[in-house]
Amino acid sequence: MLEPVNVSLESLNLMTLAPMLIPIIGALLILVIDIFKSGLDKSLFVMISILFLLIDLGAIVETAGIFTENGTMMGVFDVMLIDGLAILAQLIIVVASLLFIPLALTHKHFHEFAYPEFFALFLFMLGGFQFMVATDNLILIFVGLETASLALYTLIAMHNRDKSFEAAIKYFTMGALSAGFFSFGSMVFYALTGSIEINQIAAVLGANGFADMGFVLVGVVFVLAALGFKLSLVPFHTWAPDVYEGSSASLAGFMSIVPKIAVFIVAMRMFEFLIHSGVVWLEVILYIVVVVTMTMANMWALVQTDVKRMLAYSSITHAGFVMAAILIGTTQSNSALFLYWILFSFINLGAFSMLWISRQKHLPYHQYTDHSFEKFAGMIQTSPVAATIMGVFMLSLAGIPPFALFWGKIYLISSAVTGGYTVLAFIMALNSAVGAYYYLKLVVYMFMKEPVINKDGHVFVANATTPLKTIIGFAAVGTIFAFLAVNPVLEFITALVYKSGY
Amino acid sequence: MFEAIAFYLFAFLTIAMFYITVTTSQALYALTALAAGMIFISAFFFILGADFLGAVQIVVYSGAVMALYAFGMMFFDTTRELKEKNGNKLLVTGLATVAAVLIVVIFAAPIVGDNITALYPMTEGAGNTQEIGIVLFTKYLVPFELAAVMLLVAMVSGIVLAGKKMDLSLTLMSDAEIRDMKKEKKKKVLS
Amino acid sequence: MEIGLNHYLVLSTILFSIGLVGVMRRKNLLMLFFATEILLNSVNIAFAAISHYYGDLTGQMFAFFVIAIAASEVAVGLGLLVVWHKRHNAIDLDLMSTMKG
Amino acid sequence: MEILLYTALFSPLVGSLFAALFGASPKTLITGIVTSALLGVSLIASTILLVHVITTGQFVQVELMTWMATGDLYIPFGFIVDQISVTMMMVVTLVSTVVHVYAIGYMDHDKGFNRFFSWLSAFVFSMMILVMSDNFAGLFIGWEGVGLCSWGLIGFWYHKESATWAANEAFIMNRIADLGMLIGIFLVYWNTGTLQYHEAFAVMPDLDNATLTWMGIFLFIGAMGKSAQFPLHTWLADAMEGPTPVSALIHAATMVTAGVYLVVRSNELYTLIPNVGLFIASLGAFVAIFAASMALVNRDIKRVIAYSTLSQLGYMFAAAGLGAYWVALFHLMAHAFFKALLFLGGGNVMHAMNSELDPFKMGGLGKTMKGTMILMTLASVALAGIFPLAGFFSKDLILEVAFVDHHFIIYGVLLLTAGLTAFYSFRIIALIFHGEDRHTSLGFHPHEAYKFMLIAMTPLLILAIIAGSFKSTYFEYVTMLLPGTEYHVHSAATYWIMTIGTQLFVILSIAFAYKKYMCKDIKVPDGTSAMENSFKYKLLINQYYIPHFYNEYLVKSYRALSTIFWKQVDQKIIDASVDGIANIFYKTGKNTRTMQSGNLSTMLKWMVAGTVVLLSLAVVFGLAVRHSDEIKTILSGLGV
Amino acid sequence: MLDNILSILIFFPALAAIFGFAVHKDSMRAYGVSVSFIEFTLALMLWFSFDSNVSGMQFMEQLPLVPAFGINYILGVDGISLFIVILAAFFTMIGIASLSDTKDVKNMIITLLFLQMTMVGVFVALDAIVFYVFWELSLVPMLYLIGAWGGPLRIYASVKFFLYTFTGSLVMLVGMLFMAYFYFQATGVWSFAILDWYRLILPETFQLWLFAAFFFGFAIKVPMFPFHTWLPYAHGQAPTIGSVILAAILLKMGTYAFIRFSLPMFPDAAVFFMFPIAIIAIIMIVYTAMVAYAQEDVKQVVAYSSVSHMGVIILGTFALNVEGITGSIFLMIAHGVVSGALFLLVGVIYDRRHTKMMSEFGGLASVMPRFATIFGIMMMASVGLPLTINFVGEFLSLLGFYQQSHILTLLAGIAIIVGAIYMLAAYKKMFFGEVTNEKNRNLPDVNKRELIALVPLVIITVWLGIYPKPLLGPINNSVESVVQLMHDKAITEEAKARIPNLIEGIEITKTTDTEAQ
Repeated sequence: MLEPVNVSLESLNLMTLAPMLIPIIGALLILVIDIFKSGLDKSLFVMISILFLLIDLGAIVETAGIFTENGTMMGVFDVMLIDGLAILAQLIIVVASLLFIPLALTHKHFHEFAYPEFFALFLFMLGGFQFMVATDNLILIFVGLETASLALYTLIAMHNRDKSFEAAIKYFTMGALSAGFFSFGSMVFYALTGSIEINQIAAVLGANGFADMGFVLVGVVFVLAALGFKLSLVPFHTWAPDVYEGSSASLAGFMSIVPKIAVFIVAMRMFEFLIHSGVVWLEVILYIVVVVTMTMANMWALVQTDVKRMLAYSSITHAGFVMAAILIGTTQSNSALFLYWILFSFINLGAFSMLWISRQKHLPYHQYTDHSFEKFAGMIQTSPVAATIMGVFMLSLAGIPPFALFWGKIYLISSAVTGGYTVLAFIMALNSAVGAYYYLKLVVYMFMKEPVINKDGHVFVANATTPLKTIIGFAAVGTIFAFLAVNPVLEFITALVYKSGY
Repeated sequence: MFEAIAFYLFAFLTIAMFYITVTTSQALYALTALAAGMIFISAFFFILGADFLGAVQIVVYSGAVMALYAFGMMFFDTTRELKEKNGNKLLVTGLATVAAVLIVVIFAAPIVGDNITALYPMTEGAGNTQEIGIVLFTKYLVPFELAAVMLLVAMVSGIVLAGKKMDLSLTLMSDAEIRDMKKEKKKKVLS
Repeated sequence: MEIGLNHYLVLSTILFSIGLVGVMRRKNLLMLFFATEILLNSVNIAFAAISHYYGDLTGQMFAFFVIAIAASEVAVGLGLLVVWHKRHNAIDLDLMSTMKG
Repeated sequence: MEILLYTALFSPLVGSLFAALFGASPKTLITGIVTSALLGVSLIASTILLVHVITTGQFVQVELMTWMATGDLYIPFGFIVDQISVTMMMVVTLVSTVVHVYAIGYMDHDKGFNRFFSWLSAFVFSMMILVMSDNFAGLFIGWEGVGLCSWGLIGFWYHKESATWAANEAFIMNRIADLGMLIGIFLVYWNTGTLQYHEAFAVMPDLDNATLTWMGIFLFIGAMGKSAQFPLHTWLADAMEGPTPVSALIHAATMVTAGVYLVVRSNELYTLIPNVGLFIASLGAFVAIFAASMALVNRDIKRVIAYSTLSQLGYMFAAAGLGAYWVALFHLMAHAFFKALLFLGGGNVMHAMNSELDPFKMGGLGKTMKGTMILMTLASVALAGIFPLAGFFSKDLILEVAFVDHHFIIYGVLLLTAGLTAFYSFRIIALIFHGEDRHTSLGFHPHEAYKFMLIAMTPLLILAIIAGSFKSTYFEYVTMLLPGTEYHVHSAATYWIMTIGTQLFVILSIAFAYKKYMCKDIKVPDGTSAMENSFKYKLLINQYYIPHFYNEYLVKSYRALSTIFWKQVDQKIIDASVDGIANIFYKTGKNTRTMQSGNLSTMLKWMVAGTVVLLSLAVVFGLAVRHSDEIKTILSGLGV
Repeated sequence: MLDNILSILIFFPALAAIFGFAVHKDSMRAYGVSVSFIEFTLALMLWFSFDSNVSGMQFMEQLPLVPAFGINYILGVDGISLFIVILAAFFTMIGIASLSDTKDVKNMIITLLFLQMTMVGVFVALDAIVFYVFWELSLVPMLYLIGAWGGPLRIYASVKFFLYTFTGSLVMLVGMLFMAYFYFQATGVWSFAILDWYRLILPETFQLWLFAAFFFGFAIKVPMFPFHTWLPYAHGQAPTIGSVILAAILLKMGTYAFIRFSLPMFPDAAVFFMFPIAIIAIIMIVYTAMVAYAQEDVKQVVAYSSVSHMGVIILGTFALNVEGITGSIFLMIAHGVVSGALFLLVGVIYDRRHTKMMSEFGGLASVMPRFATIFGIMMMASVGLPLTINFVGEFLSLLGFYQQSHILTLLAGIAIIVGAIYMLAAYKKMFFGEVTNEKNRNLPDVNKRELIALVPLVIITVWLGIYPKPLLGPINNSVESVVQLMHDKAITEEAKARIPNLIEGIEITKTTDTEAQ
């Protein structure tokens, strides 16, 4: 007969669950508020979300404190796993969300913000991502991923115009396929090892010395396909530009940061032990994907005529760039991943926010997409401050020092050098050079051309309110003065990553 | 022997059903075949001793999911024959066949699974449902709760997306129009 | 003839491939969603089989959650389709390519 | 003494800068006067120095300041006044003072009067640096400096296409030679560790012969350019586009002799390498006759005199090459006087004839320009080497040297050249001043030059007459520094036969010239006469087609090659490949963006396709691992 | 104040630029002139307080930046960098002072001040990453200068300039990261400090690869053949001030970096690559001079002449002896002055006629005599006439390289011929002859504002040509230490032989002394 199960509350280690529960509670609260009183202004929900995010941040910092003392924590029947990666990823997720959520306070009215559900779903999504990164159980990863994804599809669609529906449906359908891949991949690993916990999988595979390599590789391929879809690695990236274009600029910026860091953590947990197994084939597969992603996405970005699509492709490139860190798989490279992503999140959110504040509801004659390059022509003359800030973001994305991304870039390339991936280091460097072209293209339009469509500068800040300006200012300051913060951040990251054993 | 017969029978049936699902041009046939295929799959679960799973499969899939799809079909009026333009069937079938063959090639070899110890072994004498209950509410409590949240998310999403509020897009309306609309609403409320 | 794990895995793979065929060739979104259901179901068979042969419950748990996920996906997917259908009165994905390049 | 040295050196500079202040303003006579006066000062200072050097036999050597010092290299602005340089200083200051004064009259009506004097004084300054410097680097400063001033002065009338072309030609040709000079300097530095003459020459005897030979050759290449030796001679004739005082000063008396000065200065080097010396001498002899032959037919008085200069430079090199450095220097000095005189006389004629240069269009000018006629005739006599004028002493000496050294071919060539020299000199004298008046019908109304111009020329005249008498004094004093070989024909009889023979030959030539060109039926040649159509004439009048060759083949091909480099190589190959690489990325992006068709079905297919590709890799790898043993045996069986 | 003078030199213009946004645009020029004058004064102060007898770094500053990764903010000057810094300050000053009326003069001055920050930064940075930061950052203001105020092809030119140099420097960046990694392997500490790297002796193969990586970045910047094609476009399209600064300062970054990085860090590789690079340098000299001769646009002539002169600088650098390197550094300054002046002069005529085609001109000497004179002086300097600033550098560079190869020096010496050819031809086309174009008949001569810029340059050209010692002394000291370092570090026999040992002389005298005893 079955024995009764005795569980002591301490052994559950419920602290590990706290950070994820907070946004979920917040979401429920928003739903409850909406039930009692409808028609409340979006600012209320924005503030509630911010409050909960701050509490969440506090909780994460708390767990971070415990982690630095006690090391990796397992909780709730060893499903939860709080290590450095989880903490860092959650920090990035929450901070990026904090930067994102005030973007709802636009000057113009957009459909999604009229819903309290928007904020509830947003917080649910965060909960999903947080679960994803704070576990090594494939089930929880899968469920967390789906929770977040389903919420995200809805958030995209709620922008409520044809393009956003199209984007949501495309994203959703491909997401369903990738869910299939993920489950198939998990199945393969389960078949191989009888476990769906990554450390168990690693242990079992290690014990039998990767006996059935082909099988492992099949599993890797499917998991890679599933994660690659979320990370928008070529050729699983095809959704990215369309979805970014279809969704609101702010959400696109968010999508380029938060879901990816969550999936990066999963990828790191999943692939790192495989890379370290010494089996070359794994590296080869990842290598191909990384290089193709960086290069091809760059080339596509070159030929874009819409800034947002260009930024979408650029996000793909950056994802490929960072994926290289996982391929390299040293402590330095993993730290570089976080450093890069932290810096990238500032810049990319800033850049997308700049698009967001210039969003027009009705496009003037001769402008075919929301953010075509022509729209920005001659911006320096009509709206110099905005142009300068946008220029800084672009240069930073291109990797011009001393702006933020440069530091991530050198640390990442350095990790490639240190890890023995010389050719990869050069490919990364040259791809940065190719990338510079399309970032420069916007700079050229803004600074060197005469205004074509928008002869007065109002359009570039038409959507701006104080909170939005604050966010952009914050991102800009972060971008410009990143060099002051790099050292403490880097030390912090390295300490956490090292302590987590990656 | 019985097991083998059952396996091959249901294998044939599921394959046939799903094949119909993906090839037929009649949405209704596809839906019916899908539902049938799912019920046949639950047969495997029963063969494999996963009774609870089999039950869930029938309830959730054949019940809930299929009902939803049926509603959807009615809504979309897809009973008429579908004309699907398919440029290169060769590519599609080719890719799928290659994928299948590749995986089969790998799977044809016996899996090295001998020395695997079950983490959550099945207990003799306990029913499948009981065992699942124990595991679900201890080890998989968190995923379970999260799955609940996921369903909530799905529900909220469904409501939001299908709701009437989506019919009028604030995103596409100019600010002036929105202002007028709000005034109108107030008037309605007042009057 | 003993039915081993491999039989189930091969079956699962075949079903998965059928699902892939469906995903690739379907232009009607609703029927495309059917194909994704096939994908998930085929994996479920494998999970149950592995679970059975290893005498381990984890596989069944996974299958259980997969079912839950499939159900939620249907809800959201249908929601999206409803919205799209309201606007365009069609659910053919060939009509859905305003964004490209 | 140092102060004198600096005075001699810097007064021309001061003059030049003073004139430059007025460079852009209209004519102010003051510039001419001040510059001339300052040159006079320089002349006086030089004279005192000369006296000092002669009387004491001491050098004056000063170091003004460091110029370049790095590593082991140390180059000061050092100046030396010794027998060689003081000779040159005297020549330079004297001729230039005369030319300056003369030019005040000559440039009377020129808009660029002030500019002219600035350039001219700058030239004198450069020349002084050239001759006074005590190291090769300083020499090079002067070397290039005179090149620059020569450029500026040849192209003085810059609105004339031919003038500017000639200026550029002169500069560039000199640059070609300067490269040789520079390499020579490098050789000196890296082999001796210094560029100071004395230190460098002191080390040279220890060096191996090949090095010294190279050194000698490269330095001589430098000399060839400045002294317009074949094949770098074409610029000199073209340089006659400049104002005549310039031709007198630069292209006759001073700058062109810098090459000779260099060889003389480096006598210690060339003494060590007699083979190079012989080459120099042979080249000199060749140039002497080569230039003289071209002078025979030329119809431009200045060009004739220029060729004559070239020819005389050949003489000097012949002497220097044969080791008779003091003879070369002596001829240099004598030549400077009479040639400058000749040029200035030519200038008078030109002035009178409104810049007409064709002697065939003159004739009978002796009536109106008696003074000039006398001056030019005497200068020509000196040039022809008739006793007792300067040319006799210096030129005959060179013939003797060649004879004594048993270089009879050189001797023969030089002797023949002497005859030719006499002929062409008096050909123009005859054409200009004698015969019947051909110019009036052409609308010229010649007049004699200003008096003071003529007076200014007299010092040169006097020197051209008496310079020869200083021969022995000069020998005494200059051989304190130079190899003091005296060249005496062994028997007095031979000497007398030679001398008288030469004199007779020369006089006969003169007579022939007079006979041929004094007759009454001289007409302005119009290209119809038989002689003009003869091959020989054409060859000579076209300067052996050498300028033509340079122009057609070198200049044009250089231009064509440049254009090819620019249009084809730079733009179509290099730049196009750079853009091409960039375009590859762009085009690839453009061609592959269709994969983003926007169709969901395509996207899904891509996703599956990507998975399948990776899967096939995985399977191949997996099978490879699974069957690695078999694969290895198969591969080893194949001999891999 | 002197302790932090380098930081002040770097950040003062940047700060002033930011304040400049608040200045009214009519007063902007005065503001710019005063700021750059202060900067120049500070640079002169640096010079006066610089100890010429010290060969090492002076005014060192150090601040941690990313110590975890070995990146520190280290500054310092030695004789090699001192004068280029001063030159940068000087050119910014006269550049702003001579600025003609352009649109958006305010933006331009702000851009120039930012550019100045980066220029000074590059030359005083002693940490590779800090160096790289300024190196890359300098592209941005230049991009803007060309792209916003340039000619009709300005966007193509500016983007080409940016991307080309950016690509090269990224390869260099990878090289730097490798270098830091090797340092890390050798010592266990991350460091990007150049002075630390000097102490690292690498195996020859590593040196070769790293040299190649660095070379790629530097060569494009210089620009060396065949990476030079961005330069004509950049110069051709840039506004006058842009060309001036590009030619005078920015190009020097590449050659400076060769001396700062490649030579002392990879002495064996430097010897290994000496002849290939020398051949490239010779191709640069002759080939681009010929291309310059074929040009129809006077600015392109000057642009290509820059490439040609840079070839001489490269040649001097790879002479690997004191004479050559000193010469090449001096020539950097000289070329900065002369080509800067020439571009200013071209700008003068461009302002008047809005064309740069030589066929449009002719006979300007009589219309604009002062202009012709200054142009002539600068042209002669460019041609390398003795007693002008260029000659000192060219002479020493060629002299230095002569020790390594006679034939190659002879070929390189063709520079003085071909240089004369294109320069004189261009001068003739523009200034000589009759005035044929009526538009040129009444052109005003150089005005006061332009003279303010040009006269100091003329003075410097002649002054340093006659008396280069104030510069040569400090340069020489620092170069000697570099050469000695190279000799000491060299591994291969050939390198030991090629790079002179400066203390050898002392050793020999010592041994002879002992023998005598």
